[in-house]
Parts: sequence; C-alpha cells; structure tokens
Amino acid sequence: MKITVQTEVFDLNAEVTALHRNNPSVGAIATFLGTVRSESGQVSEMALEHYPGMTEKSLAAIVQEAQSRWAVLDATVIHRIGPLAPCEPIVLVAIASAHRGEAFAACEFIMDFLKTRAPFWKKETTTAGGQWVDARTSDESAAQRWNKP
Amino acid sequence: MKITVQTEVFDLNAEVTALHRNNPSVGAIATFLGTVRSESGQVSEMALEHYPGMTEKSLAAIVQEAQSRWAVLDATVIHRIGPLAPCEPIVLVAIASAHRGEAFAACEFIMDFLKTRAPFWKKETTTAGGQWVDARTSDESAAQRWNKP
Amino acid sequence: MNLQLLFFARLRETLGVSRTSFTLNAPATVADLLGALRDRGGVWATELAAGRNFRIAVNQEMADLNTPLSEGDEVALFPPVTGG
Amino acid sequence: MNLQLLFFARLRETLGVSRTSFTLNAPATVADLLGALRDRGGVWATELAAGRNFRIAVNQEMADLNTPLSEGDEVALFPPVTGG
Repeated sequence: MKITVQTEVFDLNAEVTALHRNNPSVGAIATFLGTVRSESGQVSEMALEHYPGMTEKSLAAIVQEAQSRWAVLDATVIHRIGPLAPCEPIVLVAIASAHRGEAFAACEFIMDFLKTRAPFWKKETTTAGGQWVDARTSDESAAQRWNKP
Repeated sequence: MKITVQTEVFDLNAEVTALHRNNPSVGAIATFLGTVRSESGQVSEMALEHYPGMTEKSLAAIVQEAQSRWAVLDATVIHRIGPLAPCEPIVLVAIASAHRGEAFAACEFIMDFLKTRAPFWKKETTTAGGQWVDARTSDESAAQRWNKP
Repeated sequence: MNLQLLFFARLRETLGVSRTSFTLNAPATVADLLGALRDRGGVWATELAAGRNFRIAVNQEMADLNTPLSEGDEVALFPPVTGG
Repeated sequence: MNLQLLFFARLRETLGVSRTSFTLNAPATVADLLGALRDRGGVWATELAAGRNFRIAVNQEMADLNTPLSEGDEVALFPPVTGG
C-alpha cells in the first residue's frame, strides 16, 4: 500500500508498474485519475489545502476498509496539494487485483470516501477572484450507497 | 474514440495524455488494464486470437452503447493479440468524463461486454501443454447486470 | 449459394480448417448450414452437435439458428469468447 | 485544560487563524468548546453558529458535539471536504 500527499506531479506508468510489481497473480488494475476541470476556461488555478497528519490517516483507513471488503493485492493513492493549473492531475487511485470486479469496486469505493472523508479543500481562482469549492451532495450520496447490503 | 487491436505493447501515459487532450472539461479518467495472470507460475505463455473485422466492429458497438448511456468525453480501447508473457498487458480501456461516476460506469460496462461479446480467445501454455481458456459464467453475469433497470 | 466459412480458436484447431468455401441449397438458415456440416460426420458431427457450446456470426454480427443465409455470406463458428 | 485548535480552508480564512492554543474548564465536550468560541462574538459567533455547515475532528478523528475533550487534545474545525 502506498499513500502519498505531495505537491509534485506523479508518473502514471511508474505508479502502475510499481503497483503491479511483476506479480503474476495480478490480472486487473483499475485506476482513477482526477484532473483540474475548468468549464468554459473560467478556472485559472485550483489550490488544494489539506490537514497534514489526518489526511494520511484517513486515506489509510479508507484503503484498509476497501481491503477488508475486496481481495485487493495492492493499492496506491496519491493526492496532490498546492496550486494546480487546469488539466493538471489532482489524484490517482490505482488498485491491483486478480479480477476486474474487485479492482473496479475498490477503486470507486476509495474515491467515494476520499471525496467525502479525507480532509482536502479546493479553492478555485476565476476572473471573479478566489472561492472555496462547495461540497457536492452527490458525493455524499455516492459514499452512502456502499452502506447498502 | 480510439479502438485498436495490435500485437505491440501500448504506453499508458501516452494513451491517457491523448485521451485527455488538454480538454479542461475532463475531470475524471477511469482506466482498466488487464494483464496476463499466471497463478503459481503455471502459465508460461498466453496467446490471443481474434476475428479481424468483427472484433473492431463489436468493440465500436460496445463503446457506442456506453456513450449512449453515459456522458463520455472520449474513450480508448486497445486489445493486444498474439503471444504474451505473464504480467504483460492484454487490454486497456480508458474513459474520460467530467465526473467520476460516468467514467467508472462506462469503463466497467465496456470491459464486461468486451469480455462476453468481442471475438477474442485466449490459449494458455502450461507444463501440461496448450489449452483454450474456458468462458466464465461470472463474466456473463457481469454483462447481464447492465440490463437491469 | 456460396458461403465463406470461418472457424476460430478451439473449433479451428479441432476441425482443422480456418477458412473454406461452402455451397448450400437456397433458401437456408444457420440451422440448415449446421445440419449440412454435421453430415460430414467425424469431428464435424461431434463438435457441432446440438448440445455443444459454440457461437455463430453471420457477416460479423452474432446470429442464431433461425438467421437466414444469402449468397456470399461470411459465416463464422467459434467458442464462447474469452478476451480481455 | 489546554487545547490546540486548528482551522482549515474557508474557516481558516474567515476566522483569520490557522492554529492557536485555547484554555477551557474541564470536563468539557466539543459542544462546550464551540460555546466558548461563539462567546468571542463577531465572525466567531457567525461562522460557528448552530446551523452552519462545518466539521470537527479531535486528535485527527472525526468527532461530534458529544465528543469529550482532554488535556492536550488537537481539535480541528473545517468545512465539508472537497478533495479528489
């Protein structure tokens, strides 16, 4: 398991190669890459703030919960902080499993809980100035559905 | 939309970069990478055969069906053929969307239908010789669940 | 009518042919073609027996026993797919 | 008891503080701490009013109004999270 909060950009190939580790039991790698959106080019910058210490703990707890639910062979979560330009990568979640169902489920589960439980905050800069991004109720709904039997 | 059947290995970074195209409407890229499994090191080679012509048509139809169901901004499907060694990549499905729910759903949908509708066949070589891989009923179940309302 | 028959994967190996021309009296369906192929006996009768698990595509679209055949059709026979 | 208070994102900006020490009579819960902070008036009363949407973590674990506080606890106040 690798969990990192960093300002630097990450390399997708390197992360997936490190996750796979030439383990012949791996048959499926599901990844999610989140990038800075700028609808109509309005966002000139996106700044990511976080709560050092709690962030890493909460991400580790989310990944461990995913590992208790699905047969995950290895997992990588990288979240960037600091100022980011439109189209830049923000977050990578990558899951290695024997089969695709487990990889997809664990990857989506981790993203849903990262979005609603991990202490990160986004502030957008537009021509109107800087504004904190509001939490979306759809993200909370996405996290809630994993409680269903 | 990019759909390719090829013997050559593909480059994940290059494919994701080409899929994103610096489009600031993209906020989510879900990818699936399938690799050759060899439980207990038993598989020394995996050969992929396909039906040229029908393969590309069926993959295009599957991607179009995904695009009709979810707001997909762009999609890439690459499937390798020929002899592959354990741990080598077999298939890449990558979906770019504004939001993660659509990217995950379209990516998993395409994989489920690729597994059950696209004319590819796997033959494993083990110490016992070559044997065609049997279709899994769990793959058919995975494809069937998308019919539910 | 003349058909182009294609065989893939296990069927290609067991039947020992990947592509062949085949002549069938019109009108005919996929069921008629399978009957004519089974009449060859041997592995043809065994591999294409009614209970066996194989798929048929006509002109690169999935077909079933009732699919009608026309002059020049490309008919492919293959096991359930296992890619990805 | 002495607490370390941390503020993040919009709350950090509005309240004008990112980290501060705070003394509170023991025993106390998160609700008692919020009451004491609201008593400062101004933006403190506004931002931390009962209906406002913010979260509390005690020692880096999510907490609620009933969570008890102890000497040396790290208490963070922040808006709903928006990462990923």
